[in-house]
Amino acid sequence: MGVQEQYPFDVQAVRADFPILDRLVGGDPTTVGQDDSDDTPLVYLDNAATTHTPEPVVDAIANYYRGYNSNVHRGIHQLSQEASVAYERAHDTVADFIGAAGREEIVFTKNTTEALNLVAYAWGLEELGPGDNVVLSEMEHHASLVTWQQIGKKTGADVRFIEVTEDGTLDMADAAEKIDDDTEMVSVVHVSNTLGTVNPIRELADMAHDRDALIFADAAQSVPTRPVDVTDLDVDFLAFSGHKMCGPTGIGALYGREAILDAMSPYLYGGEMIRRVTYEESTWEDLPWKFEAGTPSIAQGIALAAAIEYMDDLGMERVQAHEELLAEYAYDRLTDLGSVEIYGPPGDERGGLVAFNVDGVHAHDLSSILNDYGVAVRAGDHCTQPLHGKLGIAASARASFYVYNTVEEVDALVDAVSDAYDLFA
Amino acid sequence: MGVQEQYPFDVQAVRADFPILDRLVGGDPTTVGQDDSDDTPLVYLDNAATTHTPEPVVDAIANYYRGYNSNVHRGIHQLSQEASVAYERAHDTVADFIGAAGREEIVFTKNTTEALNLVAYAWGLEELGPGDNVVLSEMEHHASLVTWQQIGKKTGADVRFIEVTEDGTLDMADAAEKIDDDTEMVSVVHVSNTLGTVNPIRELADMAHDRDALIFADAAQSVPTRPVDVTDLDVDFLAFSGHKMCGPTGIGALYGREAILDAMSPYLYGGEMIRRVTYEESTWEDLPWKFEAGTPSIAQGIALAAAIEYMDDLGMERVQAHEELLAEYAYDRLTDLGSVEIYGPPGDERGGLVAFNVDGVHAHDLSSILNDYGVAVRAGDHCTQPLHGKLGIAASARASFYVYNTVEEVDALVDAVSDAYDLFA
Amino acid sequence: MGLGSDMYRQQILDHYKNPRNYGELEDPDFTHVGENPSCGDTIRVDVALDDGGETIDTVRFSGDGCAISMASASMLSERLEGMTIEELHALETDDITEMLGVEISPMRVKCAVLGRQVTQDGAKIHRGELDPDRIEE
Amino acid sequence: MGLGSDMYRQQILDHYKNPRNYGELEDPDFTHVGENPSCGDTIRVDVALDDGGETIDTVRFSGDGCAISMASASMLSERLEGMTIEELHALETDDITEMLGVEISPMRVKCAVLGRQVTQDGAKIHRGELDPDRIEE
Ligand SMILES: Cc1ncc(COP(=O)(O)O)c(C=O)c1O
Ligand SMILES: Cc1ncc(COP(=O)(O)O)c(C=O)c1O
Repeated sequence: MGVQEQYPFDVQAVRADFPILDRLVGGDPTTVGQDDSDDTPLVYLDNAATTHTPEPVVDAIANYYRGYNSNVHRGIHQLSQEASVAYERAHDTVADFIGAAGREEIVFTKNTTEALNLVAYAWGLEELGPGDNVVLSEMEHHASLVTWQQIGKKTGADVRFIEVTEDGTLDMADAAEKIDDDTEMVSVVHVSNTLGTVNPIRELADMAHDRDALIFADAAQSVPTRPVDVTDLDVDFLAFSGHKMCGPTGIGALYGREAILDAMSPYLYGGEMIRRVTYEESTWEDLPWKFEAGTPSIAQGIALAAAIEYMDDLGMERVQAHEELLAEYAYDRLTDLGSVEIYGPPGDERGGLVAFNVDGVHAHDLSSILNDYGVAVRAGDHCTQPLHGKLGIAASARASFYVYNTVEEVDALVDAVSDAYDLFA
Repeated sequence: MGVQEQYPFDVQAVRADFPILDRLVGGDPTTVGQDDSDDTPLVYLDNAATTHTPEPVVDAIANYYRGYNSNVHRGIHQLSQEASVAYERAHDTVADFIGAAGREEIVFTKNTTEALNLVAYAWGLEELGPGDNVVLSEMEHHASLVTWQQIGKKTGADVRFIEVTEDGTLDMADAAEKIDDDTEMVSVVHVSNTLGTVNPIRELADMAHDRDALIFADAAQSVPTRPVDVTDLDVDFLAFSGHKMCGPTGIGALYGREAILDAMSPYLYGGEMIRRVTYEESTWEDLPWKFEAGTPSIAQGIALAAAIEYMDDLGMERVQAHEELLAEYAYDRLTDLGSVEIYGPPGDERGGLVAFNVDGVHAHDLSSILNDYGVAVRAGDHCTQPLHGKLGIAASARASFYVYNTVEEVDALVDAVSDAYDLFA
Repeated sequence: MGLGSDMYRQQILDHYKNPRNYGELEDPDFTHVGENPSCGDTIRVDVALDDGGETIDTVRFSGDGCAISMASASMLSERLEGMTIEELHALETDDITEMLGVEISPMRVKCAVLGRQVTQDGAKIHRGELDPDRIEE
Repeated sequence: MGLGSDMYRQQILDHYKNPRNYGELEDPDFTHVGENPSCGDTIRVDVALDDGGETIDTVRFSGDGCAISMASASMLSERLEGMTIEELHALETDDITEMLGVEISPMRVKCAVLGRQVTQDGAKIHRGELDPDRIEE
C-alpha cells in the first residue's frame, strides 16, 4: 500500500484551498510575486517558519475590511458592535480550541514571542529576584531563551537549562534536579522546532507545581499540529502564533490561568485596558482586556478564529497523523541516502519536521540548490543557536510539513538533496 | 458656490474604492456583516477611531497570502526572499512618507500605543529616575498619558501636564515653565483626538532640546490627515497607526532618531532581533530589526506601505484641505443648531473632527439615536478621561472625517442631531 | 430603522424626564453607589427595609447618566417596593429588558442593568455577603 | 531553473573544494577574523604588506562556511596579491560578484562579500582607522 493511501484526509482537496501552492518559482528573486521568469513548481516545506493561508481565512480578512471594519469595545454604532462581537468571540474560539475556561484566559498578542515577553515583563520583573531561578531547556527557541536570559540579568534570577540527551530528548533526571525549591518558573518548548522532539509537558508541569513553580509551555509548534488541551497539560501559561496554523501574521495568543492573570499587573498601557484614569492614577479593565492596550489586531484576531475553524474541520487528531506520516517518511528516505545526518529522535517519535545536514554541503548552499528545484526549506540556526552550538554545527537545513504537503513533495525534497550531494561530492 | 465644489479631489471616485461605504445598517446588531434586516445607508463618521480600507490595500493583503506568503529575513528560498524584500521596502516607504533618513529609523509596532510603550520601557525605564520629569499635555490620549504615568511611578520621575486653555489650545507660557532642566522627555499629541487642536510640535521640540530633553510626538491623528515631516518638526520620536490611515489593523510605526534608537537597549526579546546567542549572553541585530522581535506583522507591514501609496496618490496637502473643509462645515452647521456645545478651537483652526454635546441628551443616547439614522459617531471619553474631567463632562459625541466623507454626510449628521434634540426636549 | 428609535419609546423618555422616586432617604437601611465607567453613568440607591430586613419598603435613587440607565433605575424603583431581598437577587438581565419593554442593543445592556446591579450589590454588602472592594463593575 | 544552479558553476565548486591560499601566515602585518552571523560563516585573513605598507604582498585565509563565502575568499586571495591598500578599499560588492562570474541571490550577498569585508576591516584596524569594537557585521 502506498503511503498516500494512509492520508487521514483528502490532501488534494485541502491543497485546493491554498492558491499559493500553484505558484511557480525559480526566476528573478527580487520581483515580488510570480513573474514570467518563474518556471518551477513550488514545493513548500518551510511550514515551521510559517504556514500558508487558506481561502476561507483570506476571505475572513477581506470580509472584515469590506463589511464591518470598525474599532471595537467602546462604540455604540452598529459597525462597532459587529466588530466587537466578532473580535470578542474570537477569544472564545481560541479558548474552546485549547480547553481554556473562557475568554478571560485568552490574551491576543502579536505572536508567540510577544506572549513570552508579556509574561516575562508583567510577571517576571515583579516576581523574580536573586536566589530565584527559572528553568528552561537546552532546546528553547530564542523567543523564550533570550527573553528569560535577559529578564534573569535584570532581576538577578538564575536561568538554568535542562539538558538534551544524545537522542534529542529532555534528560528528565536532570529536570528533576534543576527544578528545585527556588524555581519560580519552568518555561519549556512543547514541540522543538529544530529536533522535532515532543516534550513531556504534563510531567514537567507536575514537577513545577510540586515546587510551587509556574510552567509556561511554548506551543508555537504544537498547537498548529496536534490536539493541545491546557487542562490536560496543567500548564499555567501557553502561547502560540496564528501564522504557523493557517492564520494571518500579526496575531498570537497567550493562555494564562485566570487567577494568575488576574493577580498580574498590566504590561502595555493605553486605551481599552483601563477602567478609570485621572492625571494621577489609573485602574484596569477586566481580563483579558487588561492586557490588550490600544486598538487591537481586530482583523487578525477574527481571522485567527477562522483559521481555527478550518483546522478544527480537518480535526487535530488527523492533522497530527498527517504530520507524523510525512515526518516518518521523510526521515526514512533521507536516512536511506546515507549522506544525511538528522538531528533529534527517530522518525516515529517526532513532530512534522526534520532538520539535517548533508555531508560536504553547507546548509545555506543546500537551501540555495533546493530552491533551484522549487523546494523551499529553511537553512540556518532556526532561532536555536545555543542548541546548534551543542550539536557542534553552525547551521542545518529543515524541512517541515503541513496539512497540504504530500509524499510526492517529500520525494522531490529527497531527489534534490541527492543531486546536491552529487554536485559537491 | 456649494461647499462640494471646493473638494480638493474627486470624493465620489475615492468612495468607489471603499465597498463598506455601500453598507446598510439599522438591523440586528448581533449579526456580523450586513443582513436582511439592515435597511439604512451607512454614514460613517468614526474615522478618528479607525478608517476604512480601500480595495488596493485589501488586495495587497490578499496578494501577499495568495502569492508570496513566507517568513522573512533568514530564508534563502524564493518566497522568503520576496516577502523579505517587500517587508523591508515597506519600512523605506514609511521613512520616505514622514521624512525620516531611512529604514533604520522606522520600527514597525502593533499600533501607536505599543510604540509609546516601547520607548517608555526601553528608554524610560533606563533613563528616568527621581528628580527627573516627563512633560505631557492635559489633552494626551491614554496611550501616552497612562504609559508615562505608570513609568513615572516605576522610576520615581515626576509627570507634569501642560495646561489646556479655555479655547482648547496649549498654554505655551505654562509649557515654558513645566519644561525645565530636569525634563528628560516631552511627550505631546500632535493633533488632539478630542479637541481637534493642532499643537505646535516644532516649538515644543525647540523648548525640549534647549533643555536637553527629548520629544515624542503622538501623531496618531496627524500623519493620517496632513503632511508630516519629522525633520521639519525636529522630533526625536513619533508614532502612528496604520488602521487610522486606510491601512490594516495590527500595524503601527515608531520613528526614532537613529543615534537614539542605536543607543537604546532592546525592548522585546526573541528571534530576528539577535545577532549571536549563547546560553549565557546575547548581542543584537542592527536597526530597526533590533526592535522587531519574533515573526513580524509581515502582511500588515506590506499593506501599510500600500495604504501610504494610496494616501500619497491623493496627496497629503489635499487630504488636509478636505479634512479642514468638512470640519469647518460641521462646526458651523452644528453651532447654528444652538443646542450644541463643541469642545476645542474654532472651525477654521482644527483637524477633521468635532467633539460635542447636545443640551439634554446624554452622549450615549445621542450615539444610539444617530445610529438609528445610519450615522456612526463615537460617544464616550475618547480615551481622554482626564481632559473630559477638566471639561466637566463624563462623555461627548465625536464626528470625525476622512477622505471619503461628504458634505451631504455632515448634513445627515446635523439633521439627526437636531431630531435627537427634539426627541428629548 | 433599528433599535435606537425603539429604545427611546415614550415610556423610557417619560421616566428619564420625570424620574420616579428620585432623591435620597434620610435614614436608609443601606445606601450604595455604583458606576458604569464606559459611560460615566453613576447611580446611588437608598433602601429602607421592612419585615425584619427581608422586604424592601422604600427606594430612592439619584445620579447622573444616560436615558437608558436613568429610566431603568426609575422603573426599577417602582417595582422594588414590596419585593423581598430574595426576589431582588433573582432579577436577571432579561427581567430588566422586559420591564423596559424595548430591545436593548448589546452595547447598552450595561446601562440598562446599572440600577439593578447597584441595588443588588448594596443589599449584599448590607448582609455582609460581599466585600465592597471586590466589586467588578 | 533559477540562480541556484548558476551560483554553483564549476569555478565556484573548484575554489570551494580546493581553496587557494588557504592557511595562516607566520608573521602577518595584520590578521582579522569576521563572521556572518546569519550563516555562521567565519573567515580569518592574514596579510603581509610590502612597499612601506602600501601594497599587499601575501594573503592567507582560513575559516569555515558555505561554498559562496569560501570560494569568494579563495578567488579574492589570488586577486589581492599586489593590490594597493587603496585598491582594496575601492572594491565594491559589484566587483566581487563580477569576480565570481555568477549572479548571487540577494540573501547570499553577505556570504559573497565576507572575505572582502574581513580584509578591509583588518586593513582599517591596522591603520587605526577603525575601532574594532565598532564593526557592524
Ligand atoms: C491621539 C491618539 N493617540 C494614540 C491613539 C492610540 O492609537 P492605537 O489605538 O492605534 O494604538 C489614538 C487612537 O485611538 C489617538 O487618537
Ligand atoms: C518553538 C517556537 N517558539 C517560538 C517561536 C516564535 O514564534 P513567533 O516568531 O511567531 O513569535 C517559534 C517560531 O519561530 C517556534 O518555532
